[in-house]
Amino acid sequence: MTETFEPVIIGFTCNWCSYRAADMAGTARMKYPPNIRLIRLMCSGRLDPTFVLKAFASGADAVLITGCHPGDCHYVEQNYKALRRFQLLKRVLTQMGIEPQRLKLVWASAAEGAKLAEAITEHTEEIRALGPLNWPTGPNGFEQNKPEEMVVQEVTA
Amino acid sequence: MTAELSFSKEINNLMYASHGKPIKDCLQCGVCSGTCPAVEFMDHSPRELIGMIGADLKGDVLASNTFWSCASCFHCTVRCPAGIDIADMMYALKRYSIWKGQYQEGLIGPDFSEGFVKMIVNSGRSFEPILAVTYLPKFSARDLIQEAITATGLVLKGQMPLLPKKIKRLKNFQQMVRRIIPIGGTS
Amino acid sequence: MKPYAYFPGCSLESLAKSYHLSAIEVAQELGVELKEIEDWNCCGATAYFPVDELLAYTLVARNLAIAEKEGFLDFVAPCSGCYKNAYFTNAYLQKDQDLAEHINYALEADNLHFEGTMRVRHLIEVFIDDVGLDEIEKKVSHPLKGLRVAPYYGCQLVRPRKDDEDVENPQFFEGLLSAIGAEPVEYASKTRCCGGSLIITNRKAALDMVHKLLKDAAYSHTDVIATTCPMCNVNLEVYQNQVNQEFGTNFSIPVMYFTQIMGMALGIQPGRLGIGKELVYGATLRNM
Amino acid sequence: MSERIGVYVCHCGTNIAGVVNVAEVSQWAGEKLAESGVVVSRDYKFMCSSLGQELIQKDIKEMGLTRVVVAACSPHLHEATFRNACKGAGLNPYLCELVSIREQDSWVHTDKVAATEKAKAIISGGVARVTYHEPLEPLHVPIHPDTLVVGGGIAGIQAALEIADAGFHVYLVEREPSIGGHMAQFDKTFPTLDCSACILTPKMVQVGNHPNITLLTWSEVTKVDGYVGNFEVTIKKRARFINEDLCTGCGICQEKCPKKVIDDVFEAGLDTRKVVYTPFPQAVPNYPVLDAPNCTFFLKGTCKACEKFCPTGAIDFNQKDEDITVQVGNIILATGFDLFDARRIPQYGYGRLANVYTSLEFERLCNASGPTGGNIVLRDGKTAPKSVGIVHCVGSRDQNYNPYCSAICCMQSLKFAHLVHERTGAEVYNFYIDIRTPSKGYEEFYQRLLEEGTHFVRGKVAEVTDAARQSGEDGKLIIQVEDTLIGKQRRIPVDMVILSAGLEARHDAKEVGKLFGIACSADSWYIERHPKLDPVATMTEGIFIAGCAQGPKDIPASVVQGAAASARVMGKIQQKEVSLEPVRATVDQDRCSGCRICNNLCPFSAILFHEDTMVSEVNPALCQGCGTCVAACPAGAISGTGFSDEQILAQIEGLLLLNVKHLELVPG
Repeated sequence: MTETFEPVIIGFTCNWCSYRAADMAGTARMKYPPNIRLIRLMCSGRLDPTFVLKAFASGADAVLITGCHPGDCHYVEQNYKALRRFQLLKRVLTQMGIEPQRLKLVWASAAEGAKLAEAITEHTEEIRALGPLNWPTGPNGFEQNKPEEMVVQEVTA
Repeated sequence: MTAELSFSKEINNLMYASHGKPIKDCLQCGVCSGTCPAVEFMDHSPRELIGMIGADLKGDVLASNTFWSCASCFHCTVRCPAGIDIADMMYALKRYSIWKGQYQEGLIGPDFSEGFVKMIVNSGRSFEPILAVTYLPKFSARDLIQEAITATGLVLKGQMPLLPKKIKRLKNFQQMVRRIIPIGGTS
Repeated sequence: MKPYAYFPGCSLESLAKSYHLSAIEVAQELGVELKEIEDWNCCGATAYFPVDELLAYTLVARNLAIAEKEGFLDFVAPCSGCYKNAYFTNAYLQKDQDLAEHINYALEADNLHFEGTMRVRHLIEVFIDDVGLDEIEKKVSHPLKGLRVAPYYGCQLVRPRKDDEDVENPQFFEGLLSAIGAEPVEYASKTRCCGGSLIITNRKAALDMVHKLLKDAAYSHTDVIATTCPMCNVNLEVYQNQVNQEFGTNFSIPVMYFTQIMGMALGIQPGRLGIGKELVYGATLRNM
Repeated sequence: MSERIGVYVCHCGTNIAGVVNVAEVSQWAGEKLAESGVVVSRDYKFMCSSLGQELIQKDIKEMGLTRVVVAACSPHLHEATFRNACKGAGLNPYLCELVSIREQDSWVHTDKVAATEKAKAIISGGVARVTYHEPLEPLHVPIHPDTLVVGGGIAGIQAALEIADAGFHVYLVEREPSIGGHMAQFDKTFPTLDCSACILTPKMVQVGNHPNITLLTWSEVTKVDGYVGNFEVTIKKRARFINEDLCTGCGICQEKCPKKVIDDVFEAGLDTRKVVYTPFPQAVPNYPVLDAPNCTFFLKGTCKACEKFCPTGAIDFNQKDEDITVQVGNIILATGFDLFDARRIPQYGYGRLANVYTSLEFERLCNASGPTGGNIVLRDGKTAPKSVGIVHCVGSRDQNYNPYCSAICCMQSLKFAHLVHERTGAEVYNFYIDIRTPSKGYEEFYQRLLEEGTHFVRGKVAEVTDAARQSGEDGKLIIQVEDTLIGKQRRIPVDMVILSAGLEARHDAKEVGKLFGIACSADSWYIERHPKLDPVATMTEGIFIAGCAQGPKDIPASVVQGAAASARVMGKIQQKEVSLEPVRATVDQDRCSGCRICNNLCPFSAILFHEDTMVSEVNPALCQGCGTCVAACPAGAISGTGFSDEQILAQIEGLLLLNVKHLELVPG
């Protein structure tokens, strides 16, 4: 099934830059794979690490975090906080036995529809190659059927 | 993934560790040419050469003496407003033309470089007199005499030793070199 | 001060003996301990990258790895070419893990491993930054009063740009010269290229570059040109006669390594600085 | 599920329906999402049309919908439309969610099946999310009618005058002793070549005399509290050592002051000024400033010549800095630019080679009221240049310095070329990469220069040197350049070189930005709310930007922005109150542990900590709703209205609903 494997990717966008970039990509009729499903936040700083873990827990194969370029945040500097959380998350995912490259961070300003489209295409291809997210099981992994627990564990950790 | 890589792409890829911007960012402003101390001796100015690469004029580029006239002084690199590492691009072109064995007739540069490499591979050190053998044949008679005069001058002044040095762990060293060459792909 | 890993480079064993001698002497005088690393190899110079980039990196990495193995912190090269190659190879390998992997695979053949712990320095940096101009000034016994010295930086000492250094109009060399009582010459082409290996591969071009350099130096009344690199020294000194023939000029500007000039100021006996081996010998110096 | 949700799928003509099987989607939503509370699902050609809206309103009324999900275009287009529609039908507008199946689906995908599936997922996400929406009311804040304008350059002057003329009060704060900004230093203005002072000084005088303008020069803003409509601003009025009530501006003190210092600001270092001085004759206000750090009395304790000769006893050596606090409703930042420091490009020789000038120096040099009375001469003060080289793009369009185009340099350089040509008859060479003249009358001016015989050399100058290599170069400045159009290396000897230095953001732009709570781009220019549709507003409500503070621009553009910003401000004042999107963070006092983690996260210092109750609270008017604190609160005590955890988590599940089912079907 890896041939026909189509990953599902959850994308978090910032209302002021990347969401508008997505709009722009649309208006310009740029093409990218339909695997991504976007969620609008007011700012990448709003991204609660729980959201990402939740996405994985509920069956997403990958997550794409997008925000304003460093220095361009509409809320002055909140995207830096997103950056820190992103790095933390990558570590957490590794500990959980999930390939960290399933989580990706991309800066895209409101004018960079093309860049966003590109990033989405790229990420989709990477994940296609990587295959579906299989919950690790066994002593140091987690049971496939109760991902919620893991979410709680990791967040408070 | 495309079967045929364009010439300009090939050169871009060759600038392996160059931390500069891609060649296509060139503004054609000419600051590189204006800066280059050897530009009068190039058949195409660095700016022109970059333009020619962009236009995929492979033949003309390889036939040019421009990159063999580059002294690697990096003055263009530090001044380029587009942040292109032009000196490194010249290296890339030298490598490319050596690999393809395509370069202007009568140039000393290629033989010199290869001679230099062979020598180091053999001894681990570079040594002028031996090196000379690789390039002197291409010198004009006049230059040869000049070279002789200078050389004897140096020897008399005790600046030129008469015996080459070799490094001690030459075996390992050559082993080491052999491990790289397949990756680099030199002849 | 901790001892420094000293990498003479090939030229200092042949063409640039006097640089080697004077460097050691001056370092000793200033209490800088230079320990030559064991069984080093050629750095690849500028002629190597044209053939195989990876191989060029490997050559340099081997020397760095040796120095690391011997437990040094600073890797010091007196030759600007060696310095530039070492500095950037070190930087690239530190940044690029894959590259480092390739290289380390090769280094295994000599039981070496590149870690990237070295700090690559040029000899002149060590004197200026670690010893310090004040210290040097204190040690000067024969200040070179009235000697107009043209500081010649050349290329590889300052270029390509590291961090935010001034690659067009640096000042540290001038500072050093003033510290030893000499008079630094302001001239147009102190960071202009001397032609480097073009002296072999493109003689015409190189001679033209040397000519322009000498012309600028002469134009600003230079007694002696101070160099930080064997290649520059050879081009400017040894080929001065050819320039004169080529362009009908009659330059006779002495060219010396900055260490030789420092040595004189520190009162080291000229013979021990390799002085007297120059092909061009200026009147001013003879009378010193 | 108690909510009654209506789903409305828009065809948008063929924009959506061309790729997404709209009918299938809406039917699927009606059936498969019934368990999530969907009671009706319809598709329609144009949902945004009045008929489409009535369709929704009818269902709300007749079927008692409590939530509405519209699947159409981007919320940035029609969110307001559909929210109002719901409002019209008596449903709280914030209970309506618009999800984009056009920009994010039909327009970017070609595979119809996949696109249709994605549309379903997007809608199911919207449905899941909307369930957790809560009725909200926009926040209303009263607007104080006064305005603060920071910066007395042409942009600030324009803004201040527009507002003042409309009958509202303005505080105009300027750092220098006089208003006028850079424009006051110029001689002529392109492309019309009318005299800068002649068109600027009348405006300056108007500002000085305007009953609605409080002019505070030699002053700086030190503190900004409050929020849109209700800012409290502290202004530091630096001691002038002049009693402004007594001073008549007669200028005797200036005349009698025995000490001269280099004037680095107004004369760009080309001339001197007294220690007691007005920067230029037409200065507004016209009373002088005493530059204490250079004053002999302050340094040595003697002199006081100014005091002796002042006819009105206006000199006051005991004057101290004072802090003034003002209340304003809106703020316009017109803080202008700094000139790129040409010393940063040593190879151009500025500061090393005497006859290399910066653009600003040249402006003074050819200014009738400048140090040479408008005579274009070399540094020796007498020799007129026979040839002049003008270098474009100095510090601009260059990765080593500033990557952006400074916008004004081309026209400025052409102006210089014209003035040199006109006044000295010298040969003029322009060295350019590209000539950019994209504005009314600009290209015509370029034409005129070509006709005047100015030489144009296309090539970025490599270096300027005094080292002569060929005959005819002795004693000249040689410009080394490749003439890229003929592919030749040229060394052009000239007597004078003018560096058309680029514009940079003020050195302290970042700090000032922080002070007012607005963001800077990587180049430190202030970021506008929208580059096209909202160019003078910022992300902080009530704070506007105008002129070069927002980016390099010429005088006409600065004036336009000054006027535009004032129009936006007057609009706000007229509204008497602003209504703010209720996207805000709120702290659940009972759950807050008082850890204060959130306190430092907020860039708008909207979170205050109650020492007494040991809990944090968010000031709804200061909060901009970014939600960073919400995400950071370890106790989960902060919730973000409109973007609550419940809503986002639900949307994630909704989006993946299809997928989860799919996983169940496919084994492994």
